[in-house]
Amino acid sequence: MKKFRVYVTYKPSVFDPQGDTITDAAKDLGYQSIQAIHVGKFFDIEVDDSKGTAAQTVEELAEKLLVNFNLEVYRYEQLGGD
Amino acid sequence: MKKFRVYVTYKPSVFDPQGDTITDAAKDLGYQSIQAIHVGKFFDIEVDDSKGTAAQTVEELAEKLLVNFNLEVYRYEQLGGD
Amino acid sequence: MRVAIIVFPGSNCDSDLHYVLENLCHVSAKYVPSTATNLDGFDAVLLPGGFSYGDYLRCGAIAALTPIMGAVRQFADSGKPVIGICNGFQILTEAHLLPGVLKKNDNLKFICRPVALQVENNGTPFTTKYVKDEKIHLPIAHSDGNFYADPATVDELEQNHQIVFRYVDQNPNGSVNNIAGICNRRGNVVGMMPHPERASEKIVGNNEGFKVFQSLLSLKH
Amino acid sequence: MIDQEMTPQEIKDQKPYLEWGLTEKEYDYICDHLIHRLPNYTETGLFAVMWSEHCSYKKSKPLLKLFPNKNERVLQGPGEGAGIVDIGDDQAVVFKAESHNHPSAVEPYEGAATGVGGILRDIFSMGARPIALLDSLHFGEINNAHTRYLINEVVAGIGGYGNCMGIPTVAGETTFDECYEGNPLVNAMSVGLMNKKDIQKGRASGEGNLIMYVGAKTGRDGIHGATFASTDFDSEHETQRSAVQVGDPFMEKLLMEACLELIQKHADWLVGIQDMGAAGLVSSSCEMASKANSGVKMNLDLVPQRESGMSAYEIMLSESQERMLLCVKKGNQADVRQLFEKYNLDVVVIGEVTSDHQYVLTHHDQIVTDIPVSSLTDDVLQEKCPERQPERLTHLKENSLPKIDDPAQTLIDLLQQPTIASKKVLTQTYDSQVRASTVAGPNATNDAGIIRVRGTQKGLAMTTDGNGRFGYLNPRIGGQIAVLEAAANVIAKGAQPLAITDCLNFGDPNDPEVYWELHQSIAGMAELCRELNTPVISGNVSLYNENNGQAIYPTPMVGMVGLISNVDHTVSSHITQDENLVYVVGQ
Ligand SMILES: Nc1ncnc2c1ncn2[C@@H]1O[C@H](COP(=O)(O)OP(=O)(O)O)[C@@H](O)[C@H]1O
Repeated sequence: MKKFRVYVTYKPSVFDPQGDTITDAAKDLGYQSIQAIHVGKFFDIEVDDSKGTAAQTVEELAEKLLVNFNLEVYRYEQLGGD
Repeated sequence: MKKFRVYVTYKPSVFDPQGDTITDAAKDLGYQSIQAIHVGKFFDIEVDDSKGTAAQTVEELAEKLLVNFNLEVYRYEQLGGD
Repeated sequence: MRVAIIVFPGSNCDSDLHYVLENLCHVSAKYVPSTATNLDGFDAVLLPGGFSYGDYLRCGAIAALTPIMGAVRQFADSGKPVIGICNGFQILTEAHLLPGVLKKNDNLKFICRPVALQVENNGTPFTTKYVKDEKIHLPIAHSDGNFYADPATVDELEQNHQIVFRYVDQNPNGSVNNIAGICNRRGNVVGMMPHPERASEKIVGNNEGFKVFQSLLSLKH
Repeated sequence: MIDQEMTPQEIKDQKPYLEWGLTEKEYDYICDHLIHRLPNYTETGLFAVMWSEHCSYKKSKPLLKLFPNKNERVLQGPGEGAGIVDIGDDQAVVFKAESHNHPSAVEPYEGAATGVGGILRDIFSMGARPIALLDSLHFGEINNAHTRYLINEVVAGIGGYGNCMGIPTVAGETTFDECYEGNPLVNAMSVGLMNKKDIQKGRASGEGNLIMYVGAKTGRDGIHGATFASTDFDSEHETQRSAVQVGDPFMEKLLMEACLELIQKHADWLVGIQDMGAAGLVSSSCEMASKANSGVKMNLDLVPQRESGMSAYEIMLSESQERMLLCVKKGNQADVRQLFEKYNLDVVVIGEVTSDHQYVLTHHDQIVTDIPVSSLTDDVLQEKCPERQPERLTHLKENSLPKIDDPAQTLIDLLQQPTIASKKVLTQTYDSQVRASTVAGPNATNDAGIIRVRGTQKGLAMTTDGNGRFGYLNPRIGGQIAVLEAAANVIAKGAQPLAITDCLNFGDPNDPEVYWELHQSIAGMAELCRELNTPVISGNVSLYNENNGQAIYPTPMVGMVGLISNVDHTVSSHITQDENLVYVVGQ
């Protein structure tokens, strides 16, 4: 079994109102030192690797399902595993 | 300026319909080797650190705004900065 | 005319479309589950609104990968009419049958209210009964209706008259160039965020959407 | 949470049941008169939850008897998932309201969302398709950041669940008053439409028939949620809470379609069906057995579980959402399994109906419960609650009409009150038009929502109304006014009032003043219901609405449905033209 984490973020060119809203909320709370907040999501994926193709599976899954390339980019890394 | 990343995930005991549905979808796509997918979010936060309290600000912000302790837990780390 | 209404797990406007077609248009409408793999014998395909797969990943993303979408692609390639409404539009973009993507509304909330639209292209199979530039009102009900595509794609859409409906007076969700509905290059695949099936009878307050279905009915076979 | 279960003797000595809401007197009564031995850990837990006010209505039941609940149209009164009223043409309307006040105070999004999920299951478990949702929300004053957070999350939760299910939210009310700060009232109502022939009941009868579990897996969500809702709500409980219930509207949509397909197309396979709501598996299974006067035996190892190592106690008390319990005719289990599997839902036989009136559970090959069904449902010790008129009412001035010097300014001040101002920012986040049958939705010009009944000329008008301030000033008249206001709203839409449902939101009933308020309010509501021939066909009681010892105003919420014979003839409530004439009718 291997564990991967896929990080998905908006492309820098795409406006993300969520990050801005949270930044504003932080300032409203009095945290003036906060300059910017950006939001992303990640997927922790546990994959059986008995065929040795786990990383490839994760990539395929990311590209077919987890990421919309109109908006988003992704990056992944392997976490600890056995 | 310092940069932090706050990772927020569901507590393990909390039902995560989103993760379950995505896991099922991956299996339906033919990726039988996928055992589980969990979804999390992260916040990249840029903080002015001229007072040296950036890490504390991030913690406070996480606890007040970014994390719902009924359901979620968080962890944070410092990313590169200047 | 035989119309297919695709039912994805979580679709919830399927029965509204069925009602409009069978009871108001008097044509045969059949529910086709997303597990089916062919659309033989149908003259038009409708992808309804709703929350397919709970909208749990991105709206329409999981539905776009269901078996039926292969058949929808073939059907569209053969030039026959396909329309996706609301979640159906999201599914068509996720399946790359239409360009772009529907982002979260810029106020980050679900919005249910009537909006003013202009019919920009009355040449699609779903808009021939409208006059070009006609101003109509239709309800919207979505949290992800904010159309986005990169600037080059948007230019192309504009140049090829692929904008079918545009918000006028006020843009409810932040969509680029006030886009409310688009079609593919060939014009036979249409996606729109507003709900014409909820505005097809006076009794529910508005029938300005009924022409979408009347346009489809007037097609020759 | 529970690694080592206490022995029956340890339970007797250490009295953990007190913390679960069972009194010493009740415990002794159970030992001496009902089971004639000491209950084990699991059994004690089952008693605690089934004997809680939330499940047993032991305190409110004597008062609820004051309500009329029958007339020529009522097909099903209180006692099932929801009440049913005949509307002619072999059709019936089904409705009920439910409170989710305490869960929403703790976790407003999920609390409100799962409240909607629960009320929808009550409707479709009767065999009806839900056609509308309504809500009644009462918050603290809006000038407080935590209140604003609660409002945003509660409203998002209601919309999040209802929108995804494809059920329009067509009416409701939202008020703000200091007394609800920290203890918001979140009441949801649903209305369903059905063919009379499809009426289902929650019963498990016929020896050898099978108990089937369908829907989401069981987790440790909301353990003791039912007793939690029944004890005073203070900040201490907030940290004790084990796991919040999380709603999955997508699963519920599948569950609804599957259950309706089963009921409408294969009723002959089915004996009974019931939602697993408060106190989950225990309350649904023992109520189904009790109503059919039968016994039931279940093997808990067969219950689909989301977490490992759950104890029998946890499995039985879990309040995981989106689950239903079916009683299926022996021989049809494979058919039922196939139907639910088509919708990708878990479906398993977990037990069967027996004839010995016992409630028997096995877990890990051991019998963990063996008690009479009736001891959980029917033998609950009734309590006589003392009551007393509150001090404040004895000193109330007869005529306390405010003096108005500048009517124009007063009007402007009134219009600025959040309770009176437009609720558009909230109601626009609800899908009010899905199902394409909404004739009147949430809109300042609509006193009630209207859904047309496709295929007929008919329409159904519906509203929720409650006003804690009236209840505070005079609970009896407050109760009358709640019914009257609902009726006026429905009538203003051209509808004949049919019947009501209610949520009785009150403070701690052990306080004699609160109990008096409850009694008076119910009496007032009952009087008006008799007057208007609108029986109470379903409802819900939410007590212990207090925050740090201070009770909320007595806030009975009335949900009313009226029948419009020709929906083309409804009128709007606003003035449509210059020079329209304004009349005042009545006194
Ligand atoms: N929480 C709510 N959910 C749904 N509809 C609501 C809610 N609050 C108010 N409404 C609707 O908004 C409209 C205006 O409500 P309100 O301002 O309370 O007016 P009224 O005093 O006439 O009932 C009504 O149609 C009502 O049904």
